[in-house]
Amino acid sequence: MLEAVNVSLASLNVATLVPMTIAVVGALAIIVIDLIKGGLDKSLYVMISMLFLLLDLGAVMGSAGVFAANGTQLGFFDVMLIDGLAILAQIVIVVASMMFIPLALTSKRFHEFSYPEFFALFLFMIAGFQFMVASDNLILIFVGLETASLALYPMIALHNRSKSFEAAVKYFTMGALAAGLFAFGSMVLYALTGSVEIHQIAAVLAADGYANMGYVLVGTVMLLASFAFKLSLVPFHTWTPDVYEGSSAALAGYMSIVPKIAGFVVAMRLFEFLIHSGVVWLEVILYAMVVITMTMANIWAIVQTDVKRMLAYSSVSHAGFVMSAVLIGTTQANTGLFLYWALFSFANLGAFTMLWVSRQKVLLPGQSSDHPFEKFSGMFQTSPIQATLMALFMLTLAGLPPFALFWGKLYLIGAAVSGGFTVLALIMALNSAVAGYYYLKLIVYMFMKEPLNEGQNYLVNASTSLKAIIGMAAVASIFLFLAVSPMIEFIGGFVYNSGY
Amino acid sequence: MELYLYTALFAPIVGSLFAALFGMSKKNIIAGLVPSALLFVSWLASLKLLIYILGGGEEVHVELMTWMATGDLYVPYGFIVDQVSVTMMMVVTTVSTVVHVYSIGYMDHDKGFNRFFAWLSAFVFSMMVLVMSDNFLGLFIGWEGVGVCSWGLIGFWYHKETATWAANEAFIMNRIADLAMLIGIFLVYWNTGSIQYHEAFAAMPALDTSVLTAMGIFLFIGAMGKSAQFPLHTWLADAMEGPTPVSALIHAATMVTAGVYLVVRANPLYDLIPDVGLFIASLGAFVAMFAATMALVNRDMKRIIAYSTLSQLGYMFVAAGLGAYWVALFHLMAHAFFKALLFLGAGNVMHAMHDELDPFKMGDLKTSMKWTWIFMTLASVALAGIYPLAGFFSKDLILEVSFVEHHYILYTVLLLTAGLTAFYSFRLVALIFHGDDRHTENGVHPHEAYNFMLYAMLPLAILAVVAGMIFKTPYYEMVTQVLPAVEYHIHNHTTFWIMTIGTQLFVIASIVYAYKKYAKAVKVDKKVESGLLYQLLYNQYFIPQFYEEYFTKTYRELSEMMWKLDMKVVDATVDGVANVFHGTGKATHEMQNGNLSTMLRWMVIGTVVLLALAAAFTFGQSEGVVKMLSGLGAI
Amino acid sequence: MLDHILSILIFFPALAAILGFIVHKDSMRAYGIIVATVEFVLSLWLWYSFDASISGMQFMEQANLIPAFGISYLLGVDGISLFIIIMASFFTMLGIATLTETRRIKDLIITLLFLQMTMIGVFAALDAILFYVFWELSLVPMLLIIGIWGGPLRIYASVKFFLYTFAGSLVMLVGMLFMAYFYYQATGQWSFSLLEWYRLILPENIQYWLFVAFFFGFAIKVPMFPFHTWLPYAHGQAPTIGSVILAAVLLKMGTYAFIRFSLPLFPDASVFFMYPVAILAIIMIIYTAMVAYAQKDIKQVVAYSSVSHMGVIVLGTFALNVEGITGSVFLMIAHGIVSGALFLLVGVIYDRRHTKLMSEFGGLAHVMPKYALIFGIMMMASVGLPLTINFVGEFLSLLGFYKQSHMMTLLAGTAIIVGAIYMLAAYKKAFFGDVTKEENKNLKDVNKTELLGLIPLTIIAIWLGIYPKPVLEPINNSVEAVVQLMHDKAISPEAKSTIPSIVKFETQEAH
Amino acid sequence: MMEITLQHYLILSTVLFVIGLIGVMRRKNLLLLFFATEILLNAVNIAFAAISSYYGDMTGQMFAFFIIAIAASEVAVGLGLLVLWYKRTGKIDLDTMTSMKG
Repeated sequence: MLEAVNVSLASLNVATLVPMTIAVVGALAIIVIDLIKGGLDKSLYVMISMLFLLLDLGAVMGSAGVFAANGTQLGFFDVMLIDGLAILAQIVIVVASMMFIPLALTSKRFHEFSYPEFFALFLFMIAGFQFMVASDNLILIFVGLETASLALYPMIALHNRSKSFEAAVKYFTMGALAAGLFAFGSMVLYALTGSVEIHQIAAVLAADGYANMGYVLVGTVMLLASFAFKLSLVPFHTWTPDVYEGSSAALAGYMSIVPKIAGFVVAMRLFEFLIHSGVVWLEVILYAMVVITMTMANIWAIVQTDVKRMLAYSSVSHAGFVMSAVLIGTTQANTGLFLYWALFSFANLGAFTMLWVSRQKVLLPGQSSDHPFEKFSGMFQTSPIQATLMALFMLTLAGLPPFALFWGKLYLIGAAVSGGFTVLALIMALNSAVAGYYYLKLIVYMFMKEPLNEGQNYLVNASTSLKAIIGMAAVASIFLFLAVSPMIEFIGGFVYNSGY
Repeated sequence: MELYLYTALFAPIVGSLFAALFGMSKKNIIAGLVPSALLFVSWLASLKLLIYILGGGEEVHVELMTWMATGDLYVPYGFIVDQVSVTMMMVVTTVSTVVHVYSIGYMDHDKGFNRFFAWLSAFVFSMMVLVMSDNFLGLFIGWEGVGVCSWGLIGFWYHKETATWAANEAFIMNRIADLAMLIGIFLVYWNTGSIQYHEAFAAMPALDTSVLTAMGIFLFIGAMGKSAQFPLHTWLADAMEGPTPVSALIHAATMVTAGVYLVVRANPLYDLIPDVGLFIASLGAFVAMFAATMALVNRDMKRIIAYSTLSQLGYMFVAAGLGAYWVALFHLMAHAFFKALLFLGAGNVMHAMHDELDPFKMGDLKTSMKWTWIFMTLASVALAGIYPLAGFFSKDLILEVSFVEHHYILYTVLLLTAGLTAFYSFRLVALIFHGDDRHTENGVHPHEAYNFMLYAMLPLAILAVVAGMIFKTPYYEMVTQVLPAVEYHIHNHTTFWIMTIGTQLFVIASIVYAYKKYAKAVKVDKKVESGLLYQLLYNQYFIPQFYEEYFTKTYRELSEMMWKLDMKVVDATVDGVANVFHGTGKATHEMQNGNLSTMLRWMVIGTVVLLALAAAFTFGQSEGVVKMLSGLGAI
Repeated sequence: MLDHILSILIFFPALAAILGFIVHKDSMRAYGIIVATVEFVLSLWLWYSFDASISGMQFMEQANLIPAFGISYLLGVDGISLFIIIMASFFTMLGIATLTETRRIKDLIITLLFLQMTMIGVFAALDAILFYVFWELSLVPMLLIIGIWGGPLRIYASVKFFLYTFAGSLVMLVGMLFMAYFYYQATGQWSFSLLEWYRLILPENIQYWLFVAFFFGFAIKVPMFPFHTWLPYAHGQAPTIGSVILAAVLLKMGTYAFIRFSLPLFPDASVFFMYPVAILAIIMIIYTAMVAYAQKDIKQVVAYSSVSHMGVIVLGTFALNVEGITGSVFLMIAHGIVSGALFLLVGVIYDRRHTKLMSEFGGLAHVMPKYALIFGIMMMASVGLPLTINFVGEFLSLLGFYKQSHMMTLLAGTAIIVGAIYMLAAYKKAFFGDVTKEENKNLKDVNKTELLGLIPLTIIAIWLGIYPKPVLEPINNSVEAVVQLMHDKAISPEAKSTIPSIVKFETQEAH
Repeated sequence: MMEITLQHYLILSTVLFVIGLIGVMRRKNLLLLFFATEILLNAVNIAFAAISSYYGDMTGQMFAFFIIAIAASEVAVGLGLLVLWYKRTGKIDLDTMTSMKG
């Protein structure tokens, strides 16, 4: 018979749970509203989601304040871990989600947004990601990961096209495999150390001096493979282009940002202690993976004929680029990771949104996908402002100064340099040049070719909220350099105080 | 005196710019008159300066303004009028004034009349800059300036392929020499710290001989280009494509003598390096002979005179090389007068013969062109060095110099050349003015040139006669204040008289032979003409062909090759790098074949590979790997 | 206002460009001319207010940009950059005034104004990252100019231009980051300020590596052999205005950066790499001159001649003494004026005949005498005739390098020969001979608009050839400071002896 | 009789896991593919339970419970997608699902 455990509410530190709870409550609220009165307009749900996300953000900010004052917070039997990384990642997640959700307000009617479930799933997913980043416990990470993923699969499928189903099935199946690998990896580490808490594992492993290196590596491999899938590192990336192509541009943009930041945080928690404890193998493997991912994804992006697929490969490449921060593992690198991802999310969301506003309900004759390059041919002559904005996002993604992403690149390559990774720094830099090619390709199409089909409307799907998002992304891309310094200081402080 | 200096210097450029104003409009006589008048003004100013200097005046030295100043380098626009430059100024302004006036008639019917005077006066200006500068770089301005004017004037009739080709050839060949000249200037600067004449020369005696030798050689190579010395001589004969007054002024009297002037000007340097001087003298003697032989058989009137110019330049270099700078300068002056006269006469003939250049198609012109005949004969006598004309005093002096300096081989060569000179000069005179009338059959009815053209030539004719006799003593006294004063006297009177009279007789014999051979009916000796020697001379020792074949063509082909290299190798490499990426993408993007099974397999394979690597790492000793990675900066 | 004149110079055109979107396209040219003229007048004012006797930076502006990473908005000019800035604004004005393009002229002018911002920014920036920002940003307008208004191969040419220079400058960026990192290690503070970097003395082997990293960025931009092949394509395809600005200003970024970055930051490495770089420069000079001779397209001749002359500039820079560097800076301006003018001239004939093949011409001197005259003057300037602007620069560059190597200078000096060969040959083909083609018989001579662009250039080419002092003096003063800095910073005795110490500064120290 | 130790459980678990992996790689039928993924998770469950018992620690069992829950949800979502796909195409063969590639 188990003894009754007396747990005081204070020791649970419920505050750590508040942000996720808000998201969950929001999701439930949406479902309840739908139960009470069906057939409400999507704008209602968008705004409800928005409200809850705002609350969520407020809560995250609250815990940020607590963190800044008191340092890392633990809660719920130490399962919850609210450190700097968790807070930063949550901020990115919530802010990016807030920028995504208005994209539902398209002028054309799309299937998925008419279901309140979509928004509920969305909020559940956010809660999942938040759990994932706010924990040190492999169980909770696993649960968070799966909550988020299992919410995401239907969201893709809700787009209601055969490509979307195909994408969802592919993503789902591979996700299931990844889940299996994660579970196996956790099991190995558990078998070795008797704990599923990362800091405990680290402590136990360090105590016996990594005597069972072989088994540690087996566990690491399994976890690595699982996260490589989530972060779309080559060769675990194969789902990315298909899933991006199959889902709506908006969701694809979202997927290239939020799930990955969650993945990065866990990867940082898991792998950095290993690297710092001298698991050379992991360092080597990560080095190779980072380089291969960056380079190969860029190379594949070059030969794409569809802009969205191109952007998919490009986001794979960006992920590889950022993964180098985990490899380098210095405070500067980890700061760079968040900085880069925050800056990246604006440009990337902007680019995907541009695709989203130009998205027709039906494919034009002669087009095999939604956004082939030819579609943008001569765009500058018919709609100069859209073309300029799109070009702006492309140049930002290419890392051209002074646009936002450049500063992230600069800082991250700088981290590589100060971390002593000279060759890696060069590879990272040169990859930007390779990437330049395919970003330019779109610019070439838009500015230098003649329009192909008359009356191509690039704003077919536009609405005020979409335009607002694009405007925000554009302004951010141009002027965010003004905020880079405070961001570095803010992020750097959080990262440093979390011990990374 | 500064005012006169500036007048002498800038009057020509004012004339040039004035004529240039009319450059693109119809012929306007003003465009010829004004530059000529301004040149006359320049001549007057030069004369004033000459009188001043002759009267024992101090050298006039002015600095107009700074040109370049950086680091330790300081180059002003500085001008100096001393005994040497005033001589040159007189020569230049005299000949050019004459040529300008003459050209008003000569270019009468040419639609580029105005342009011609713009170029011609610009040339005079450049030449004045060249001789009046007080530093090497100022000299170089003039040096290049005359080069470019020469380019414009040789190619004056730019519709003619041969003319433009010759212009480019002249410019480029001169450029080759100019490079050496620049290097010479660099050497002067870095070793003496200055490129002002007086400072640089003052510093030179302290320098190492090897450095001085290099300086001397490079500067002389520069001089070789301008003065068309072997092997950079081919352009001069081709330059005859230009209008004849141009040949008279530029390619006989002034520009080509710039090289001699440079050596004379740099006498403190060449005095320190007698070995180089001997080389210059030897090359000069060689060129004298070499050019004279080519003139023997040539059938182009102007080319014959051009070769004669070349030959006389050789004489001057012999004198300069042997340290007899004043002699070289003296011959330069005398030569300018009679050679310009000769060319202008040839111009008259050309006009009369409708641009026919082959003397074998002329003959018996003395009847219709009496004054031209007289002038050209006078000039030829002077050139041959017959007493008491100018050539005797200057050219025979060079023979004496080589004798006195005990360079008997040079002496012999020069003596022989004197004979050759007399022969080809009178071969030309005889063919043109004597013998049968060979032109009427071609429908040419010659007429004498305008009177004012003949009057214009008159001063030159007078100078050709008296320059040697009258000017020698005052000139010597004046110029030796700055140039080494060496009197070249053969102390043994018997030897002196034997040599002098012997030379005269030898020359006269050559003249007589030429007259005998060509003044009557012209017989063509087929046997001689097909002989190797004749062919060799007639084809200018095959040097132009050689240059065409081995330099021009090679350069063109090499350039084509380089272009191919640029496109097919250098650029292809760049594109290749890009294509590697693109190609890899094309070849491997099928790894994503859209089949879920394949995707899953990739994942499993990835995991298995990682496991295998982990196993390999655990079991195998991985020090090598570690080492390799630390190289990458990974550890 | 003088305190912020550099910022005004940089951002005025950009602001004007943004407002230009509203201007009607028929009035756009007038708008462009007005903006560019104001900008030019401002740059002249800069010159007027510039104190030539000061060797250091003037009109400095500073603001923190990213203090956390040591990046600041730091501007300043000295004698080296002053004239390039003026030239940039001058050519933009001239380019817009003589524009003959009619397609999408509004876009073109807006692009040009943005380009102007980046050009001036590059030469005014004293913070490495700020410099890099403008350096990279300048690629975009040029990409568009070539890509939209260019010839048949324009896309290939523009993308090649972009990617090639982009790749090179990324390597440079890594170098900059290293530099900042070493500064961080030395002082505990991040800084990208050049003036701060100047105070850092690096070990020799580090200098070597960083020199190489920077070299990639600069060499591709210059462009140095063997990285030059983007240039003929860019020039060949670009519209006249693009070529003019590319040749006159954009290429100068590379050589300017050598003087601003490579020399003072890495004096020992500069000495170490002096000969290798010089060899590349010499190959550039001779090889590209030969390639130029083989060209059939007159614009390509001018394009390759550009490369060849840039070789002399690089050589002068690596003379590492005052004469050579001053010469190379002066030659940058000279080359800008002359090659800019030559491209304008090529544009004149291209507008009339829509071909640039020399075989299509011949005898142009008959029908277009004024054109032939101006072309002739510019050609002579290009081959370095004394009393034209190019000579001063070429002479000083070669003079400077002669101190370092006799043989190499002799080889490099062949520039004056091979330069004459291709130029004269081209001139002969196009202008001399008889008019053979029917289309050429009635060609109009240069018109007023074209003269408006060409005459000022001709005047400058001759004026600065005869009297270079107003430009040469400020350059000289600043270069002396650079050389002295290099001398003081040099570690190895070899470098100390190669880089001269300026007497003037020594005496000052003694007091 | 041999005592069954932790080792045996782990080996069993690994073997099952490998079987699952092979299934994932080989199966072309979507339904069977889902089975294979279930095998993966359940293989891990065995190990967790065994290890938990070995250490006398409840964490492993907790993990196993969570895995079971997640596996169940996965099946729910997976089958949902499968049904949809089947309704659209009438097939559940993987090889028909290749409209996107490259």
